[in-house]
Amino acid sequence: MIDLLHHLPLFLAQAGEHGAPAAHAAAEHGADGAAGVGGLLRVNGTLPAWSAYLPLLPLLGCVLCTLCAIFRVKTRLPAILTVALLAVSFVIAFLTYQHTTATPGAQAALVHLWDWINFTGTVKTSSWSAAQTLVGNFSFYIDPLSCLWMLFVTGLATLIALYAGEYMGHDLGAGYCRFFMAFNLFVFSMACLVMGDNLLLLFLGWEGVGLCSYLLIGYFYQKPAAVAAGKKAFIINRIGDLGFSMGIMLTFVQFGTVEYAKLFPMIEAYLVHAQHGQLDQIPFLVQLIPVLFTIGAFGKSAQFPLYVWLPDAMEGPTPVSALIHAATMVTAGVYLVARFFPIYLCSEWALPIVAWGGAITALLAATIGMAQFDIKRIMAYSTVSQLGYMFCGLGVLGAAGGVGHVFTHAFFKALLFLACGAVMHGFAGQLDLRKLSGLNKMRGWGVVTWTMLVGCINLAGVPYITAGFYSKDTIMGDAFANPHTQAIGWILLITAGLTAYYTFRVFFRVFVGPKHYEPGDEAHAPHDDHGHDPAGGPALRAGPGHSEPHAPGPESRSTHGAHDFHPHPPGWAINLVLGVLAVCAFAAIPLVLNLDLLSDKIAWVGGMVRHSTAGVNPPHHDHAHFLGFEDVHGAMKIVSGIVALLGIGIAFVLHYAGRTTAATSRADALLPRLGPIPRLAQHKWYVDEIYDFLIVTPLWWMSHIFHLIDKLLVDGVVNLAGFMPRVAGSLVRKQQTGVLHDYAVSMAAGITLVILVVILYTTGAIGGPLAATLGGAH
Amino acid sequence: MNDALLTLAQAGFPAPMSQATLMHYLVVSALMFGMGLIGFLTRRNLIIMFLCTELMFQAAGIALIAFSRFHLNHTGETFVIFVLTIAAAEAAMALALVVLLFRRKETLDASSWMQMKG
Amino acid sequence: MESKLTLLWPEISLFLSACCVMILGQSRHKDSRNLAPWVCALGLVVSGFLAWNFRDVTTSAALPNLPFYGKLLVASIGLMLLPLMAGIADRDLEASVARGRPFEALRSTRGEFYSFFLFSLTGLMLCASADDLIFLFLALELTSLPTYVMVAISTARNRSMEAGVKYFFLGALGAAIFLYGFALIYGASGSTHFHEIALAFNRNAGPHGPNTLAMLGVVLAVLGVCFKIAAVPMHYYTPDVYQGAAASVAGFLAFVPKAAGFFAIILLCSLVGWHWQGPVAGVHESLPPVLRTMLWVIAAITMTAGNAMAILQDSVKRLLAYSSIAHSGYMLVAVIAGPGGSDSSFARNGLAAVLFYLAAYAIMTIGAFTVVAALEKRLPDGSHDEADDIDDLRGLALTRPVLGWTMVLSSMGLLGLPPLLGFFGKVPLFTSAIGAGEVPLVVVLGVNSAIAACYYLRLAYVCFIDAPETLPSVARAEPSPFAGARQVTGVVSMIGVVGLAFFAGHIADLAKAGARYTPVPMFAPKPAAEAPAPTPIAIEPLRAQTR
Amino acid sequence: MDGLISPILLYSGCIVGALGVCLALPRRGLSPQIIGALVFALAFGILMVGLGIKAPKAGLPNFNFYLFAIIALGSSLRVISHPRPVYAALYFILTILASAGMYVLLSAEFMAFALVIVYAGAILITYLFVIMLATETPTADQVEALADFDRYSREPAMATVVGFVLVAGMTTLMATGVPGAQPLNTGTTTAADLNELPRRVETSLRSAGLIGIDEHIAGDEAGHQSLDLAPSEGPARVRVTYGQGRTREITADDARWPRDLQLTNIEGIGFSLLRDNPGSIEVAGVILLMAMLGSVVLAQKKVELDEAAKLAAQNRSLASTLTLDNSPLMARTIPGAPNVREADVRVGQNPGGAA
Repeated sequence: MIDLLHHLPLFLAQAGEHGAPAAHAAAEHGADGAAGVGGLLRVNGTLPAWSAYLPLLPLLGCVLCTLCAIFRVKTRLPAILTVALLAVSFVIAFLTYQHTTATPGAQAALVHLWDWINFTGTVKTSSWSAAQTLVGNFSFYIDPLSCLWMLFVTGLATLIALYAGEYMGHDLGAGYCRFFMAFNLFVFSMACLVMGDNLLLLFLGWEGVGLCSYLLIGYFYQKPAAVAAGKKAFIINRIGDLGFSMGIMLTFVQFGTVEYAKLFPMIEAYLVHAQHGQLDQIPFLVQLIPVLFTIGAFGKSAQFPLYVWLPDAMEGPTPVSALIHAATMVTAGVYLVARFFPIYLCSEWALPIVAWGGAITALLAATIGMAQFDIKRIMAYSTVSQLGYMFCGLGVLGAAGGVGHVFTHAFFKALLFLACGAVMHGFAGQLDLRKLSGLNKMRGWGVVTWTMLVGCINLAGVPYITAGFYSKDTIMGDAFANPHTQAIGWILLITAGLTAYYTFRVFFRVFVGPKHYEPGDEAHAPHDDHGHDPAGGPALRAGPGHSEPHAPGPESRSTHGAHDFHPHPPGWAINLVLGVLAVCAFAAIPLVLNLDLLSDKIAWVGGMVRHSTAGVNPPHHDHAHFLGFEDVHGAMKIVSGIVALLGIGIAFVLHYAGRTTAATSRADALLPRLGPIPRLAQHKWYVDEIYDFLIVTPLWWMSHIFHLIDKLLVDGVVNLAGFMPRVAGSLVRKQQTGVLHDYAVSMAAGITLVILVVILYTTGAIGGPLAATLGGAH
Repeated sequence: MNDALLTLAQAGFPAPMSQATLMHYLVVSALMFGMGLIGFLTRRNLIIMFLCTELMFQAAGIALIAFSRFHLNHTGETFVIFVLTIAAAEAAMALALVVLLFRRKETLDASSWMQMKG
Repeated sequence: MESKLTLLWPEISLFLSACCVMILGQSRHKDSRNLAPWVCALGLVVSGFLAWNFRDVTTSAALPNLPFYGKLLVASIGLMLLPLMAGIADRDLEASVARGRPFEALRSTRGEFYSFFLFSLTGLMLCASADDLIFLFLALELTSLPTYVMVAISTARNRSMEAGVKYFFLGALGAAIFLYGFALIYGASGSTHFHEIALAFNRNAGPHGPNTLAMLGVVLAVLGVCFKIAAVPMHYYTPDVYQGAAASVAGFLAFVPKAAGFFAIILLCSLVGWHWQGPVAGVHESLPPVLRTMLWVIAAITMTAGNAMAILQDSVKRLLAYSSIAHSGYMLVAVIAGPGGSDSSFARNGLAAVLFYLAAYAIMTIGAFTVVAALEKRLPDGSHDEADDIDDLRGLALTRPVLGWTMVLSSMGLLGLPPLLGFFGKVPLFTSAIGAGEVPLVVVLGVNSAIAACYYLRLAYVCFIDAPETLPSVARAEPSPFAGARQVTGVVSMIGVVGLAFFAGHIADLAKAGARYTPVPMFAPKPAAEAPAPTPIAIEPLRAQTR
Repeated sequence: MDGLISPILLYSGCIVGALGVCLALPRRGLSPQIIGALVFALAFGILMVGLGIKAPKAGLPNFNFYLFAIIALGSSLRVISHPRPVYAALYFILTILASAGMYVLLSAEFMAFALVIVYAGAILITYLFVIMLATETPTADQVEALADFDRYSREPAMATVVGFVLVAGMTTLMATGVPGAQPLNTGTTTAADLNELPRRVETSLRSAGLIGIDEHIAGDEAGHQSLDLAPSEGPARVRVTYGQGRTREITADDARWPRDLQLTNIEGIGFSLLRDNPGSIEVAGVILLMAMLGSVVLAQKKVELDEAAKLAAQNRSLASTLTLDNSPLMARTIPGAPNVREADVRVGQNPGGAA
């Protein structure tokens, strides 16, 4: 660290120089090649010194939290440090954004921190020989897209760290430090991922966020479910990462570089073909790269068929769910697609895969979400579903819509999760919507209820007053505008209705209606993970007898639970964070009002996308009509609004009107008539089980067979190989007698032998042949 | 090869009548070096062992002086001054160590220190 | 002279602080005595700063920037080693003074211990800045003489004295051998100055490099210096000395003499090789065949013997000693590879690889020794001794996470596992050797890296096994009274092993700068190159004076 | 190999020498040390004859060299073969003296005296002190009272073989290398050193009568080289000034030019030491300081007796009480106590022997 800070000015001084040649090359390339692209890949900006601190502050936070852990800090110091550092990095992100957009024409800047990987070698094969340079520096590529991402990542991370400071208050000490350590490391990794100027740094961040996610999901490592969930997330992410890393290797093989500044100009050359519809002129391998990237993106962003880890990841602490699994990490896949949008355009299959994968995921997750009872889990499925929307947006060539939805979704989903977390926090881990009702009637829960409502209307896409409406609407409009993707549009439209239904199902059942609650399991086990330290929150200290030592039986708990348990409403930090997020959710509306890339009055987010690599002009396609309307987007606004309201209405009828208890509703009467569907949906369409049967079981058998082979054959060889050094060692060991004179004699004899060899060499006795045997240059 | 070059003509003391060449001195030096080495390997008394390393240092000294004469510069002689310094320093420390060891085991036998092996 | 003095400022700083520490250690006030380590630290920081500040000051040798890198390395690793020296050698003294016994200056050793530490580091820095055989000889001696004392007094046990006597006597033997080598180098070239030696050797080079007198000198010198780096055949002392010395001192030995030895070997090789002219085939960019073959064989045997023996060890310190031998072999590979041409990248530059690996190896191996230094166990007779057995590490990662993870990360780093520092150190060793065409040697290196996994994984693995209840309670390892300070080194090592991997590129830049190689011109333009026919007049100056 | 010594003579000399040293080393049983010494002398003779055959016949052999060489090698053989440490140290002094003689032959007078003073006078005396301190010197007729480790050398045959193979190898390489070695002819540069000693030159010239009592070598102002004793061309010249700024030049062509106007050995060493190696002097000073500290620390270190030594000391004190009684039961050697000699068994011996 000291090393780095010492040299920072030096590095930053180099930043401009580094940028310059690349910009030159890119400009040259743009001149003779892609006229239609408009030189969006130019690297011509320079950035002031402080912008480099943006990722380094979280890293510093990580170090400081580690130090806290070493010095056994038992206060909220890690949280305070984290919030402060992240807030500063948010400010830096904002200033960087301003600086980036201040100079007209400057779209991207390189900030070179230090050399990281630099392998230069000549690759020789029988037919060709070329100098290959694998350069992966610790440099940042800052353009509006990465600015956008970093703005909401650091902003949300600050808020969520503030929230977590209170939320994790029961676990002060080593766990607290560990949590914030991983939290900071996560933000740092995310910064590397988003801002890295080459695929290797991106991959470092990619793996880093995966690692932090694994650490944070498994935060309650005493809980088997948490450990299993962490493992699941890790393994499924590995599958995606395999694809991604193969994509990186293929990129290097194909283009000879992994640096954006060199890579994009080369892609641009292919892009010309793509924009003229001559996809057959693009090499097969180039077309394969985005497909491999997509595998990685699907793994990280939990898309079908790799989505199964995300709902299980809800085992982690809620702030983690909010930060990692709702707002930031899962959007890494979307970022990857958006960042490499040009190369996606060069592929025949990549974008359809993205679009259809997204659509299927959106529908599937929405149906599963409808049948769940655990509110956090519902939110998880809604995340999967909304991520599907984003991929669809990119897949149907509406990059601005996809990115815009990332932006709006970040706020309202974080809001929803944090609200759910507040409920969980207050009701001792209770998340079953059948056991909670009428929160708005309880003291201290007003902020949570209202902010939850804000989140719900955004997720449901209530027309005109919510940001979620605009961004989702753009995606659907883009889907319908293209004649080839109208089927996707229909799927998304149906999904929008389902989304509105399950969102408000949660709201109507939990937050309004008759007042009723049962505490979760942790009320009776105060030392459990979500249980409250008796000296924890003020509300707990006020409420006597909540931690009844002798747990009554399950039946008596369900009936009398409410009498000896007092929920404690959230404190100022949680309320503040929820409030701020709610305001943000509304404040985002003007930023995503118009996401048409070709329009002049494009909103802020759209403008950011337009000036980034995702803003390339897609190949021209026919304009389709939607239900006979020429203005597809205009029509969509009305139709999707109606669909959303319809969904809310159904939810109102089934889950609010006439409900008298928390557990029952009109929907229960409806369920048996639907046959096996609700049961299947509740069991997540048995996807996990299918995976078990199709993949895990055969693998298990195969591994056993291989294990047998391994034991018999490979181990034999390995043991033999391990045995030989042992034999050699025990032979040499006899020399090590421990007697000074023996050592001296051996040394002298060794020297004598060497001198003899030298004599033989100089007299030519062994010069040629031995030298030839030993190889080497003369 | 110029024979005169190899002859270290002994000037002045005594009269120049020498046929001792550089190689003569080197042979003496090498023999003394070998003698020191052999002594180091065979003698078990710690003090004598160290004397033997001094003998090897002295062999290097003779070679250095002979080379100094051969090249007609004084660098070799200067080197010998430093060799003497180092020999003195090493001897001081070695003898202190020997005293310490002797106090511990009451013997100067190097072979009595063979606890660690393998 | 002035530039030379500027070059020596870091050493002067260290020397001054050594003197201060020596005096402070004799003080009868406890506070003054406790000031000693801080003065040490100050001296190291100042010398590191000075080294950085005067980084443009170069020597006239073939490796003009070696002093800069060497001193920076020494100062930083010295700072890392300093906490390890805490409380060494005389813990009873402070205790008995605290109980009321009057302080006897003559019985104290801690202050002196710190000053030996600094003296040795001074010598190491001088090795890096040597441009003259005499200077190099003195620097090597200054490096190693204090270590003899440090080993002998590091614990009050017999094994320390045994280690001391073995180390000192064999060290003196090694010193005599390289001194003889130096004498012959002087004899073959007529100068002790590196630049002039290289010029003279280039003038007289035959088809196999310089003439046999010079080659004998270089071979003897390198063999003698091989004692410092613990390479075959001069490696026999290593395990006994490492085991006998306190673990802190063993950690010190794993870095300081080794670094000194490698600086010296690189300097000696630069006298005759890497860029030398044979009349037959023009300019070669390698070592002369004799030296190359010798180092080749030494490197191959060193790694193999070190690894093969390490597998059989149960004492952690012995194991690390053998691993230290093996690592010397690895580094010799890169010495053979040499600087790899004038415009070589870091991956081709073997000298840069050695310099980089020295830093990486020091950080990793000191971490491992820290763990042993910070643990102790009760012996049946009631005294305490270092927990040196590999079984004493059982479950360390679970019971003492800092120490346990230090051991795990260090051993993984020494193994060269990819994300860690050791990997970044090892890659250039391979690439430079491949670049120099030493493919068979690289195969040996690869095989040995694989063999090394056997014992490094064992070291790491044992930290995760639960300590079984069957172990007798007296043998359970506990933190020593100085574990706190020593853990600092462990943490530094961990941060280094993990964190410096990110800065590997930057360290590589430094190493590459330090390894800048400026070969002497072939056929010097000096008139002396003509080697005028000697005349009796030439002998005149010496003849005249004795008349 | 070609040129300096024939390989046959070299190797046979080495073999004979090895045989001699091997015989001379102290060993159990028959120890024909005198024969060994003679054989070794023969070997040295062979080597010298081998060298002499090919050496230029410039005159008679340099007897001084052979004398000193024989003394040096003979006494060094005695250093490694004499069972008593004191004698070994004394023989080492003899080696040093003979080496000093060779230094004088090689025109290194200063170093010869330094060697005698520093080595023989200081270092070896220290050795003798320590030997006295650490061992009880037996009297001349008590050779068998010496400890085993002094009386018998360890594996003499093997060590000798290793040592002489090494010697043979080294001399082979030297013999092939020396003809190719070119002397770095720096005679002119040593003369140039005199340029820095104008007063010395002045004195020399004045005693030769070249310059008068009131004449001085001209000052070195305005870049004017007034003193050039090693010019690139022409004879050496000196510009002297007399009276008011008048100068004249004296050159080496002058018949009265002193023939011994050369740098003496001590002056040359002074230049080499102080001008060429100032850093080394400082480092040597540091080393000496460190060595002093080191020996102080080592020597004052509190030690406890080793277990075996404790046992030996116990037995000894027990034995001393027994000896007082003149008991016939007293065994000459005490079981479990290695290296305990009768000579050690004394009345009132402090069992610890150390603090």
